Amino acid sequence: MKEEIIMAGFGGQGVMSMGKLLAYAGMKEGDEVSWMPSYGPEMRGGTANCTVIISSEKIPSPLSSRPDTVMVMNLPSLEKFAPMVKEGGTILINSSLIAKEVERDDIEVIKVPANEIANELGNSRVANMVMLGAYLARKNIVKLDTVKKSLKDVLPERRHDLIPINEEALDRGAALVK
Amino acid sequence: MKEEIIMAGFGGQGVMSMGKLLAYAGMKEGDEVSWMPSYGPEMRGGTANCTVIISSEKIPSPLSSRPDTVMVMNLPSLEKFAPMVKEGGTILINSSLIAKEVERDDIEVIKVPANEIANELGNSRVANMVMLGAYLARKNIVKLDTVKKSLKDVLPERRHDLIPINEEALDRGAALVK
Amino acid sequence: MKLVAGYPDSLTEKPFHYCPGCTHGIIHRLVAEVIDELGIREETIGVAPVGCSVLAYEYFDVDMFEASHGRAPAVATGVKRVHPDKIVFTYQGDGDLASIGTAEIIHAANRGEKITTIFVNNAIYGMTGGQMAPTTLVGQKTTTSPFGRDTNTAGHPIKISEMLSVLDGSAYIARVSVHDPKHIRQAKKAIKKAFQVQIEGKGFALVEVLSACPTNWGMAPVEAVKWLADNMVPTYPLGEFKEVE
Amino acid sequence: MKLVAGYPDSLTEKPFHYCPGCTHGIIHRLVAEVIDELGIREETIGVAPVGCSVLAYEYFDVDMFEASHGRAPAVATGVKRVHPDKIVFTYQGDGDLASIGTAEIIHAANRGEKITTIFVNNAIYGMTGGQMAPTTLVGQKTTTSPFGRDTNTAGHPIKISEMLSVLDGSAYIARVSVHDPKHIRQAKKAIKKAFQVQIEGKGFALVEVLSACPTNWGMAPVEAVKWLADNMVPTYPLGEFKEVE
Amino acid sequence: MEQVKRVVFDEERCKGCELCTTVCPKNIVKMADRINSHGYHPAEVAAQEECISCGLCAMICPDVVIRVYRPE
Amino acid sequence: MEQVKRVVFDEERCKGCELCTTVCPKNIVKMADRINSHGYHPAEVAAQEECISCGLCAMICPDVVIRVYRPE
Amino acid sequence: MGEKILMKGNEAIAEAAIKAGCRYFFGYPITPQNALPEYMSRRLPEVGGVFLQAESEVAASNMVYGAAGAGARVLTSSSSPGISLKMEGISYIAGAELPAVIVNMMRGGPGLGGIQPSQSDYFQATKGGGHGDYRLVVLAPSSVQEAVDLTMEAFEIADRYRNPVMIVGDGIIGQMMEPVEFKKEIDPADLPKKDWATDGAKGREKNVINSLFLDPRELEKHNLKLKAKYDKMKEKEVRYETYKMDDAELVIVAYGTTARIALSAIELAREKGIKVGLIRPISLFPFPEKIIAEAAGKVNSFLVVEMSAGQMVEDVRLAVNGKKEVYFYGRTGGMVPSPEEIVEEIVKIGGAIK
Amino acid sequence: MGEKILMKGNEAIAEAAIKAGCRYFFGYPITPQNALPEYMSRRLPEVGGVFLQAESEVAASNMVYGAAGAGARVLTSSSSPGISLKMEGISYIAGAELPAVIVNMMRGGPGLGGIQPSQSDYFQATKGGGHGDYRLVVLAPSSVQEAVDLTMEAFEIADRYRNPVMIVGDGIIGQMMEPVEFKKEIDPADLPKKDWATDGAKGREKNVINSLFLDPRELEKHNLKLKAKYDKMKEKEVRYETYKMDDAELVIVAYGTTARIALSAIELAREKGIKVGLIRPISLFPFPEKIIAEAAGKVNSFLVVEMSAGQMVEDVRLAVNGKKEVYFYGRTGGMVPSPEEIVEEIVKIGGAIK
Ligand SMILES: Cc1ncc(C[n+]2csc(CCOP(=O)(O)OP(=O)(O)O)c2C)c(N)n1
Ligand SMILES: Cc1ncc(C[n+]2csc(CCOP(=O)(O)OP(=O)(O)O)c2C)c(N)n1
Ligand code: SF4
Ligand code: SF4
Ligand code: SF4
Ligand code: SF4
Ligand code: SF4
Ligand code: SF4
Ligand SMILES: [Mg+2]
Ligand SMILES: [Mg+2]
Repeated sequence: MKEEIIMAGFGGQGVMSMGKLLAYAGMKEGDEVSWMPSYGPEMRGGTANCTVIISSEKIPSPLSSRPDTVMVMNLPSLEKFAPMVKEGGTILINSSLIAKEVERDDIEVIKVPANEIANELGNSRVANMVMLGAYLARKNIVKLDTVKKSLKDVLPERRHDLIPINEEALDRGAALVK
Repeated sequence: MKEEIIMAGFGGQGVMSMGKLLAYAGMKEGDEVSWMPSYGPEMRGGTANCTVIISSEKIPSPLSSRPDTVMVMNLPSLEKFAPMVKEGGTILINSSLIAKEVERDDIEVIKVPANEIANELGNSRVANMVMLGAYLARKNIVKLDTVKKSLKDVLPERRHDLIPINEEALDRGAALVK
Repeated sequence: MKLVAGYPDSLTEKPFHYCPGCTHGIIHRLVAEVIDELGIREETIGVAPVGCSVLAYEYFDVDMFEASHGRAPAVATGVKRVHPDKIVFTYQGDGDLASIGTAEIIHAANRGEKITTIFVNNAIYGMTGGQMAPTTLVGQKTTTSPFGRDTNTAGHPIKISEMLSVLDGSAYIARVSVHDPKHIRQAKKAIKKAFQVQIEGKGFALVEVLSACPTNWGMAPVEAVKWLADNMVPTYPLGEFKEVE
Repeated sequence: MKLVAGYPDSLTEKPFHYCPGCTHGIIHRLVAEVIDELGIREETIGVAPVGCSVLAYEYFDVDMFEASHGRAPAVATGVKRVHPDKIVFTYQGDGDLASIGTAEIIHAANRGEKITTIFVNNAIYGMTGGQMAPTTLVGQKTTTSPFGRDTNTAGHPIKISEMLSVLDGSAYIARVSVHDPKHIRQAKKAIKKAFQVQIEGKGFALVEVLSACPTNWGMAPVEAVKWLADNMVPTYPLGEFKEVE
Repeated sequence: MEQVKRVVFDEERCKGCELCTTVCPKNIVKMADRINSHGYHPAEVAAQEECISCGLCAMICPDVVIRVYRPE
Repeated sequence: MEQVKRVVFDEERCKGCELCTTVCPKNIVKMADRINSHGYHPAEVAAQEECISCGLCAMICPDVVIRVYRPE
Repeated sequence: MGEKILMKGNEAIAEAAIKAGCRYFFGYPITPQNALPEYMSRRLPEVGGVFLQAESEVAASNMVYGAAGAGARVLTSSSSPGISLKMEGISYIAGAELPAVIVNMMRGGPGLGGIQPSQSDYFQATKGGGHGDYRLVVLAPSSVQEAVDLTMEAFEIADRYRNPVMIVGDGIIGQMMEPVEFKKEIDPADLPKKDWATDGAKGREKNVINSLFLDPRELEKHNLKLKAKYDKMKEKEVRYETYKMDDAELVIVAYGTTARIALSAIELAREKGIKVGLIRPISLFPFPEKIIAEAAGKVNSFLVVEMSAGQMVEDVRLAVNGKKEVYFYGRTGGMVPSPEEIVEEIVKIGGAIK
Repeated sequence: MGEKILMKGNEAIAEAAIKAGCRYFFGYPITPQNALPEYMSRRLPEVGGVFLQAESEVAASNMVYGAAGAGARVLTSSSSPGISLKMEGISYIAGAELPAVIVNMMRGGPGLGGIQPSQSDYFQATKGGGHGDYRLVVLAPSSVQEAVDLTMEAFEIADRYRNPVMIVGDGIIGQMMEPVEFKKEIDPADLPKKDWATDGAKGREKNVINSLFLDPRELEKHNLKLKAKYDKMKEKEVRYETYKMDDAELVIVAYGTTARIALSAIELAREKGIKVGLIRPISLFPFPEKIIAEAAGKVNSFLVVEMSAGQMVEDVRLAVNGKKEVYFYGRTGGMVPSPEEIVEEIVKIGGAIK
């Protein structure tokens, strides 16, 4: 098993932490994992992305030029990463912010109204968890449960009160594709 | 023709300028010349030396490990350079300051009471020219006359009043070995 | 209608890359307005630093250098010595000028180098993500003073303007702020003087501009300018420290 | 009979390599006497500069570093942070401290680094054969200011003590001279204070010692100390500039 | 085209920092609900007639968004 | 051996700079005619009995040549 | 310990240094390694150590000189332009024979360049960017775990030889998170005392830390001593890894991040039926020339892949010494070669293999 | 002009720069090159130029960056430790493609080392002691006249390629006096205007001097442009001299001072009946690899002589590419090899020649 995932969105959308959480959970399940962020100078406004690889073998390159899965939280990310998805791969789209359709028919497209659901839950910042939940349900690379259990390790202590809402968001996302 | 000469003495004894003068005169006569000083940090008290090479051909190394001639103005220089003189070569010794004898019989030794003569002339600083005069008379590498004519080019303008005494010193030195 | 606040000629059209509410933008505009008003756009050569304003060379519509970190005053010296009739300015952050570039700014000032320096003091390293600067306030938390700046190990905020004023070569030294329109107006006046001093050949001129870094201070812009007024200004007294006649 | 002036324990037996009449020798002796008097020979770590006093590590009979040119304060910082209970001093010339090492001395002072600096200002680069220093007097001829220091191109003599006194981290700053016994006595007092300030953990301490370089000034030693008194002292006022209680 | 507005915003340059809203003596600079192509809510002045052309909003704007005119 | 002289010169260290000769209140420090092994004329005090052990000569000597004693 | 945690390379190196008994860090911020000093600024006070943000890289390297000479294990880190500024200091540290560890998270150059991953400081690290004949031991991890292990070893090597050791990485090694395990932890109090260090000459002769030898005979002697040390390193400290060399017809030589990518390329190439192996130098100095020379007897050709315009390729050519063709593929300026590009290159060479 | 005068190498280089139209000097004192700035401080004011003693080598290199970017011919000089401090600046000058001439009168290292002649900064000069993939043209005179000629050429090359050029010498080249002739004199006013330089954007688009490219694709493009330039240098700017190569069985490869000494050694060796020739690289970058490769087809073996622990020898090995044995003889720390020692080495190899 080897899964290469790219997550992308605006600076504040939490794509980095969603990637870390996924990688952490993968590690917990005994897989080899790597997490690689994009980085730039501290000038704001750009998009951020990270690459997570989860594999049963040692991971060669931590970068991915043909990811199995891409999750995009905003439009620029869609445009940048949709063409990269491996044939037969999957793209998850934050349909709350992205109206545009994917112009490929050789990949699976999953629309996740991540911001809408997050707003329903009362915290727009958990849109990333909604997205991740959908991914986990679709791909079965890492167990949803492991991800939930990882929250307390990945979130800083002062944010532990947010664990329940994060779990809920994961569930809501997962429910979408089940 | 190729002549390698090392001149050595205390810091203030003018061995550098005597070497420059010789090299300059050599150049004036159309020979290839090089002048190479010893150099050190600006901490005083050591001895100074320079190597002059005069040749009818292009000069390979500007250093000399087996000089044809050595002129020593003080005792430490004698000890350092006497062993280096080429077999059959010449050493000129400032006998005013050096009582010690040269312990080699394969080289020619010329004693020049340079300081005494300079003092007689009324300026102890021309001891170097006495020595140089003796050398020129002995070796015929460069004409005494050319050296004299070079004085005005080598001495800074404000010292041109010293040309006569320098010439006299050269003559007195030359007279010694004639 | 008459234009009372427009877009300076000495700025290119390029939008700034700065974060929302970053006062680097205000300072850029002031410098450009001064260049316009003095009519020296075609005589001016600017030197950008390494710092958030590294891309200043894209914004000022004058001949520009991008200098290595801290060395803008040395670069400006090289330029000014070649073109003594031109106007040369450096634009530098507090990491750039007050830390790595300490020797260069002090010696440019001491030589009385006829250049103008705009010193943007935002008490932090903006570009690299919020590390402590020598101008960081006592107790201020940054990514390399996570427990707040401790004077016992990291010393006190450094007083560049006061220090440069001691040197004989400095002709004009002032500290200003841009946290509100009144202070922005004063800042512009000081910047203008700092260029005039150069035009008149009097010597080295520097304006230290207290500036906000909302991003690395972790504040909204409105909050940040308030923090500037309430905390930086008391630490760094405003005023003209030196003016040679 | 009682010894009233002897050979300090904190000097090795090695004769100095300095030129005849070079007052580096006096200053070495004073530092050694102070170390003796404070009884800290076995607690002291010294940092020699690059300059005529580069071989200071052979003369002081304490643990020593030979630092790179200008960086003695940074080296001393490294040492002091590892051994906060030891006494660390730097001995630096004016080229070393006031030129290439400007940033290091200013930031050591600003951090309030608990070290003592002996700053030997002889208005010239001795070691390298008499080039202009930032402390060279106006009009003074050196091998790189052959027509005399011109303030228009080379600026004014830099006032290190005055400048460092502005910084909050400096605890003791004084300027002294060694041109006659009276001033030598004062110099020793200041040096002693500068070590005591460190022992008491008060912060950064520096003594600027005006010193003669007969060789590169082109004077006999007796003439040189007179020139020092007549020309350097008026340019560099003596006194204690800062003393934190 | 004749200039009619007193305050003109180059909306695409606006980063929604809100600094301009804090300095207007007439309190007429407001943040719009819409977002520009960079994702920021731009500042705007609806009540142009209340503007006194004091220029303070332009003076504090870090992004040179605002032009201010005064009737001659 | 009992110390009898008030001023003692470590002659081989002396560089003949003459600074000591300028500060002696008794004017008894003089340059010797002889030269030491480094080629310098060393300073000396012949009139030891005139010395008042003020220590000034030692204080200004850059080469730590001079030891001064005072009768107890 | 023993437990796996997910860490960024920069932070993992910092923690590894602490686990190796390092309690002193002097540095100056620069992308892409800021997470390292930032981590140190939080952690060192917890373990009684000192984090000091220096006024510049020049000062930082001289603080390292001071702390190392004072007997401590000490770390500094920077990225390319900052490392250039440390060159004089590094030459002094090597000249005075002080142990210290220096991290360079390389970025694209020259000049200000950019901040994306690069390997274009290879020459500077391995041949001496500073003046004089000195050498650093240069170690190039290609995973976060290896960064941890090599950092801990670096302190041992530095102390063993009294010589600075440089860890080279790039933005990928520094920013990437991978699971790591810290296999041991050293209490600085347990480290053997350095009897040459300056800590006050109490009851002993004074110690001097120095690189000045005015007499050229002395300086030559010193250089010969250094050379003997470097020769010993060449004998004892060579580190490398090989992969699928048994049947390889073409060998990729690559280090660090590039070696990771080469692994992906090897997978792809082997899918295509091209037998490609890898020699991954872990120590860049001493360079694993023997294994390369040996391989030259077996394989058809070499492909050196670097994120540079071609630097390590010279060392590979020296090792191969004309026996086989040595090809080069490089990307520069922060561009990272993709496995596909490398395979393309391999296919091209395929045609060239005689 | 045309007249021979006796001059020190340091001063002759300074005068040559002035004759080449250089009117700006920025530097910081260091032995053994002080006569160069000192000469400039007297001469430049006479010709309306500017001499400025910078606060440090770091500042000096950045003043050079400024003056070069402003369109002037500009010179700086230093010696080993000072050159190390200029490394960041030099990388910037190369990165921003500015013409400038840098003199390094090498002294013994590492660290403070000593002040006697050395050639141990070869790697630093030729491979890039600064960060990133950049190259300097490096010229190594072996006589005062050649120092003059190469200095004048250096300014031409620098302008032609918009690239810094380094002149490397040592205390011998710098302090030695030999007769020199200045063959021409350029009035800076006659030099072609540099339309990329910053002198106020009057009636034109603004000019920018810069080495920053945040987008790695842009930075790679820039690096490729630089590489094309370096390749062109390799094609056009190779300089070397050969001596008695017609019948040589062994070739000495040596540059600068060492090549002069090698000439004496060749005399001695030939007296002994050993046929020795010399290849003297004048440009160290670009390195004269072709002539060496050619020689490898003819001679029996190579002896590289350097005042270093062995640096240029790597470039010779790369050029020889395994075809013949390449031996090395080096002295370090300021020790200068004597002709006799070299001959001894030749005799030793004699035994080894197959
Ligand atoms: C030699 C060198 N060291 C460090 C850096 C990294 N660096 C870039 S900008 C910067 C500091 C920026 O802070 P400041 O000067 O205050 O400017 P600001 O971003 O706050 O405006 C640093 C340390 C560099 N580019 N070069
Ligand atoms: C990096 C570097 N630059 C320059 C030098 C050369 N250098 C040695 S000492 C010195 C200046 C000495 O002057 P100062 O510090 O005033 O000490 P002094 O000799 O006058 O006591 C210089 C420039 C050096 N060794 N290293
Ligand atoms: S990081 Fe700070 S200084 Fe930099 S652009 Fe953003 S707000 Fe301005
Ligand atoms: S050169 Fe000057 S400072 Fe140096 S030892 Fe001689 S007199 Fe003293
Ligand atoms: S110009 Fe003045 S009154 Fe008009 S909108 Fe701006 S701040 Fe308000
Ligand atoms: S100050 Fe400028 S950038 Fe900020 S909200 Fe107002 S118009 Fe927009
Ligand atoms: S101690 Fe005083 S009185 Fe005696 S010789 Fe010395 S200076 Fe003169
Ligand atoms: S002061 Fe010292 S060195 Fe100078 S002459 Fe007197 S005893 Fe000799
Ligand atoms: Mg800042
Ligand atoms: Mg000095």
